[in-house]
Amino acid sequence: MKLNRRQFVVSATSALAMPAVLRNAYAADDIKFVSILDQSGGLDIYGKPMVDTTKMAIDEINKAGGLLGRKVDLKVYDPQSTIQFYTQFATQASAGDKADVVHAGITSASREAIRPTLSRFKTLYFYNTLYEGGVCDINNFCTGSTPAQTVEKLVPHTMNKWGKKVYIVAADYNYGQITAQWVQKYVKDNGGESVAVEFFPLDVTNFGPTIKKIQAAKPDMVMSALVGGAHASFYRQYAAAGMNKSVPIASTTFGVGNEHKLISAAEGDGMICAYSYFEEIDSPANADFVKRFKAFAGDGAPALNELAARSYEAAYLWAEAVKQAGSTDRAKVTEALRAGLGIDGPSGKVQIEPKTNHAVQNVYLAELKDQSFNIIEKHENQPPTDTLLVCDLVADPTQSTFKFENGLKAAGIDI
Amino acid sequence: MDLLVSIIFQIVYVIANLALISLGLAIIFGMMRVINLAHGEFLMLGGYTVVVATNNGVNIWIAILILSPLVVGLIGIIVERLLIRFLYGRMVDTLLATWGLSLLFIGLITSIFGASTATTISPPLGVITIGEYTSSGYELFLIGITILLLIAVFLVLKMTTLGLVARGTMQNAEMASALGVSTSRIYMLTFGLGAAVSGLAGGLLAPITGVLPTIGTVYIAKAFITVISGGMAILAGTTSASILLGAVNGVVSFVTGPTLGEVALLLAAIILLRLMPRGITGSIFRKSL
Amino acid sequence: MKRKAHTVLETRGLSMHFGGVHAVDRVDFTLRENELRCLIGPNGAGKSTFFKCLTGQLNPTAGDVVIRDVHVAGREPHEVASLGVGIKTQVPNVFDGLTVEENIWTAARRWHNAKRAQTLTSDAIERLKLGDIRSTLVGNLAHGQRQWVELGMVIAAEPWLVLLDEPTAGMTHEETARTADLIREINHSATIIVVEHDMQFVRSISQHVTLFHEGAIMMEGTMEEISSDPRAREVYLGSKA
Amino acid sequence: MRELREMKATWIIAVFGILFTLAGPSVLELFTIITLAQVIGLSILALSLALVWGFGGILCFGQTAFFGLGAYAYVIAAINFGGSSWAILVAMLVAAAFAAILGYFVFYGRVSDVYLAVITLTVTLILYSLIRRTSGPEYKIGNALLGGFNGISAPPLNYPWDASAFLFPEQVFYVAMLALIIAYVFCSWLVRTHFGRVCVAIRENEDRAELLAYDTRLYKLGIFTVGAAIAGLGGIFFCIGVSRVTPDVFSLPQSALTIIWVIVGGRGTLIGPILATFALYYLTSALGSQSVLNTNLVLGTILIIFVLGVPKGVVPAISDLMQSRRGRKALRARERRLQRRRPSSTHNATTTEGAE
Repeated sequence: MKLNRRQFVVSATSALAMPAVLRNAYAADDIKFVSILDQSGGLDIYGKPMVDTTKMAIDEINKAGGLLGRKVDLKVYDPQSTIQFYTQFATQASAGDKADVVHAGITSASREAIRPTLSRFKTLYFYNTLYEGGVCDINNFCTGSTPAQTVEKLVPHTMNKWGKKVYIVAADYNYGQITAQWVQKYVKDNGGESVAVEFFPLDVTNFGPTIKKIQAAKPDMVMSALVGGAHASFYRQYAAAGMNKSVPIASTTFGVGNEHKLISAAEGDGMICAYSYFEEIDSPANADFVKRFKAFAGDGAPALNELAARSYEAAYLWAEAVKQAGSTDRAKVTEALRAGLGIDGPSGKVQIEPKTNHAVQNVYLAELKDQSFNIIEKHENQPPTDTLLVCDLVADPTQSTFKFENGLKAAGIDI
Repeated sequence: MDLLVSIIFQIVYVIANLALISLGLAIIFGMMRVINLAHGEFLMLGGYTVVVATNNGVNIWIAILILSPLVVGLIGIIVERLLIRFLYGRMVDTLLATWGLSLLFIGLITSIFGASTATTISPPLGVITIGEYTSSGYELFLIGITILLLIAVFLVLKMTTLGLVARGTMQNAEMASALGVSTSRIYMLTFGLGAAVSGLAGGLLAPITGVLPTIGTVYIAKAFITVISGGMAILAGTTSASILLGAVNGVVSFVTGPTLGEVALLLAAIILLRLMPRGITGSIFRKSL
Repeated sequence: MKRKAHTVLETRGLSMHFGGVHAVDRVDFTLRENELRCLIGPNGAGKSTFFKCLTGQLNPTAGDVVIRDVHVAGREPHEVASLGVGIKTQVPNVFDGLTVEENIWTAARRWHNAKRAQTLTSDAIERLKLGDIRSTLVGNLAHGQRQWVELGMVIAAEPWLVLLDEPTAGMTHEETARTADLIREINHSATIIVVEHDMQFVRSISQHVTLFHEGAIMMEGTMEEISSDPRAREVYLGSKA
Repeated sequence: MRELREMKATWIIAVFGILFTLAGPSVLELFTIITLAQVIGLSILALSLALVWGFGGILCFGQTAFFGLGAYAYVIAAINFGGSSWAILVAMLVAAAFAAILGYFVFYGRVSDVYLAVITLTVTLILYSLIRRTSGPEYKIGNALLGGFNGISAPPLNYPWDASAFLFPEQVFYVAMLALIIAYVFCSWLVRTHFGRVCVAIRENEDRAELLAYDTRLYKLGIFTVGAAIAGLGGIFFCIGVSRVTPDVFSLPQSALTIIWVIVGGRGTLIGPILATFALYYLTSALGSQSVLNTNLVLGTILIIFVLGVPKGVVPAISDLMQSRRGRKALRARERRLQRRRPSSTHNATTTEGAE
């Protein structure tokens, strides 16, 4: 991480120089950082690690003297996997707490519920989940990876390795639908064939019929964009039918809910996934990050995935922007972020792309072995090409829409 | 041909699955007129029993077949003594109390184990081959054990004193108490039995679906619909409703995909309840168990 | 007087079977206007089942029920009642959570506007001497009082045909006597069928009695005729022994 | 006399409601006012179930079906009409029409209580499943895509028949409170009309009502339909408050919560469930702002304590308490009632069993 050393020293000395009484008096002047992430209900498998790493980031920032000489006060809300609480807590954070920044949202539904509110109350908003892409909002920084970034690398690699016939299974909602479209596009671009696309409601646990269909279709590989706890059953049942030996799986979603720890080594071995972060990335920065996290979260520390790492990095991205802007003012921080600001985090370099407010980031491919990922490829500085097709905030900074809300076709992308 | 056989196998499995997740609920509902909304969590607790036991080195078969029904059965008895027994005859109140129980269990398990739990168990028993198609041997085992479980419950209800008295109590509680039968004890044991069967089902499903604190919510609606469609008779109701709904779900899933499969199951249940408001066994097989 | 001969209720071959049990078996029954008819018989004779077929609470297996030229067999109870029939069932069948006044008002309001319903309610309360308890919840009343409330509901609706199933069950001696007076009074304006166990009570009100036995009508006649008939005596004594 | 007193209570409560509405924006913070819109929507839902269940005796487990349909119908209509005024009417009509059809099947099929609860719940779950399966671009009604799991963003309220003039949060709050107060007074009035009193009589004893020549099916259908329209109204304000409608409106937890509000507030009162909704909503959201205790753990415990300790609900429990203080007379009467009830209720139970 590239902490600005000069500023660090300045703020640290100024904090020390200040009498203790005065420092306490400044508590009301704390910088307010609000995190709204599900910690109960069905989405808590994603939300809990994200909250843990956010806490760690803020903790580190404060230990290093805070920002602009002020302490960063983290407030965490648990919307309990219901949309209505997202809206409520976003309103509370922006209009009530007068938060300087809000990091929030896991599903696109939750992001879309709070994005207008945060825009209206002029509260800076970070969304740190990998998602289907397409948000075009001057106030909203989307730091997660999008399908074009990961699928573009994952599809050719796995097709070269396994074969040209691809069977696609995806969760039946906007993310799954759009990801499936990108997969189909890249399969075609690489001279392959998508033999079938099947969508699964998020509460399906019995994949028997589909496994039989896959056996009948005889594809070379399965591409999975399944999501959530219920869908984890797919990999178990697939392995139980002996299929993981004959038709391997690649996935754009497996592992972000730490599914690789939920299924056994025998069931998961050989799967290939693509994300902008894996706990197993071999770099000093990451080794240090993982070590610090284990120390911070204690014995029950969850496995780290893109969502968790990106939540940590996004907190630093924002902190860095605040330092550069010399203020927590939304316009100034936004300007600093959009000036091509980047940090070196555990995943490598993460930089804001000003046309989309999305992140240019590294993408890694990894193969699962014994419940952990072995990195097999690294692609640096991948731009959010999908969102770039529909969004140009440099040309028109007043935009605040989710272009892919109604699918790719409605956004004018024909693939 | 191979495809047909393997599709039929799959549909039988769907049916068995439905019967397995519903039976515990059916016992408690049929015998005691208690709709147990914590049923899904009993299944979940069965799954956690297996995971915790195997992580501590217990043999997976012992964990599934002995520990999960034992632990959850005991939990059921405790719950009955501390909560349900105060609420007999107050259907809506038991509904709410068991709903509270369901939230409590989810909260408790999340607090203890976290939102997700590492498991290393995988379905034992390898793979069976039907021509070009393969299925899980464990699925075959599940079909077998569901049939055995149905027979076992039948024997308990038909042959044992507990079963006889319990059936008497469920027909007419007052007459049973007039005959000097302790209805309180019978209710306790029945609830325990229902919980144990749910626990066993949860344990059996753990290797194939995994465990999460919130997994119960996936099961409860389906189990609920199966039991109500079946009607009051525990075994005949569960079996007939599972066959009907499972077949509808299985066939439609194959033809159109999982989305409409689930919808077809629910629609079949609605039409059934319109035609037979008291469930299948309210109209036919009335005298059965 | 020619109206008196007019038939207002008739059953033809009315049968009600429960599985193999013929609770009511091919009963032909005729009731004329302004009659006060008692249906008697031992337990299980089928008179209550017959009664329930008349009120629509049971759907007869076969046969027909005609009330004032309307075929009502198999119709819903409310359709029977809509013909202007007042019904009181065996168990006190009242609205426990409502007050005495509200109970009776609900009955009267079905037929009349709010003002007239209020008048009828007050009248019924006065006639039945329920004034002291008019604002009490019926669920809090004693068994006999609940019977009175139900009678009040029947009166307040001003029916032309009244069907009563064991109106004196659970009543004290005095209450029974008052009920007898009341039934005679209702009879001035309405035709009545009473199903009853209490022979003394039947004797005190009835002109004409129908004796049920084993699901069929055994005989019809005045109370004197029936009580002097050896077969009828056997039926009753047999059942009592 | 009793009714007059009760209607007076209604007006008193309504006046309090109006005072709260007027004072709200100057007393409360802006964000509270904004979130109140969705809570008001939920309390209208609770009110509708209080009417249907508490007064009509219909244990409708799926009241959220009408709530959710109202919300979806509003959003779809508002997107297509380009304004919210007609959409509100459409939403209430859709909810009522759906209830009328469902109610026709259920009541005219003479479905018993338990099964009625289950059927309504099943219908809700079917809607939940169906709407979650509409994420593809092919699922659209007019200009509105259904959006599946992600739902649809809800157009804000506008001035009547002027689609370009959106209401400010305070104004939305006024409108929502007005709707709640009108719905409350309407329900209070309704249960005192002939229709409402017959519905209460049917709740008490359906057979007797039949024998008094009331077509009970029609009355139940009537109150069910009215309740559904009110639930639909609640759905409108809920989705405006959330700014989005998602399939969650049909979910099992939402259905159960609705019942919990009515239980906690008390059956047989209208204001109880409304207050319970506000109280429990703020409890759950307060639980979401802390991270010490697991939310489910706390909610589950509260629910169990309530069922065991205050089974009648808060409002009836308080009025009982006040009554028992009024003198021993009332207490004695209740004891007598209990003594008598026991034998007679078991008697009833056995006879109905026998009749089946």
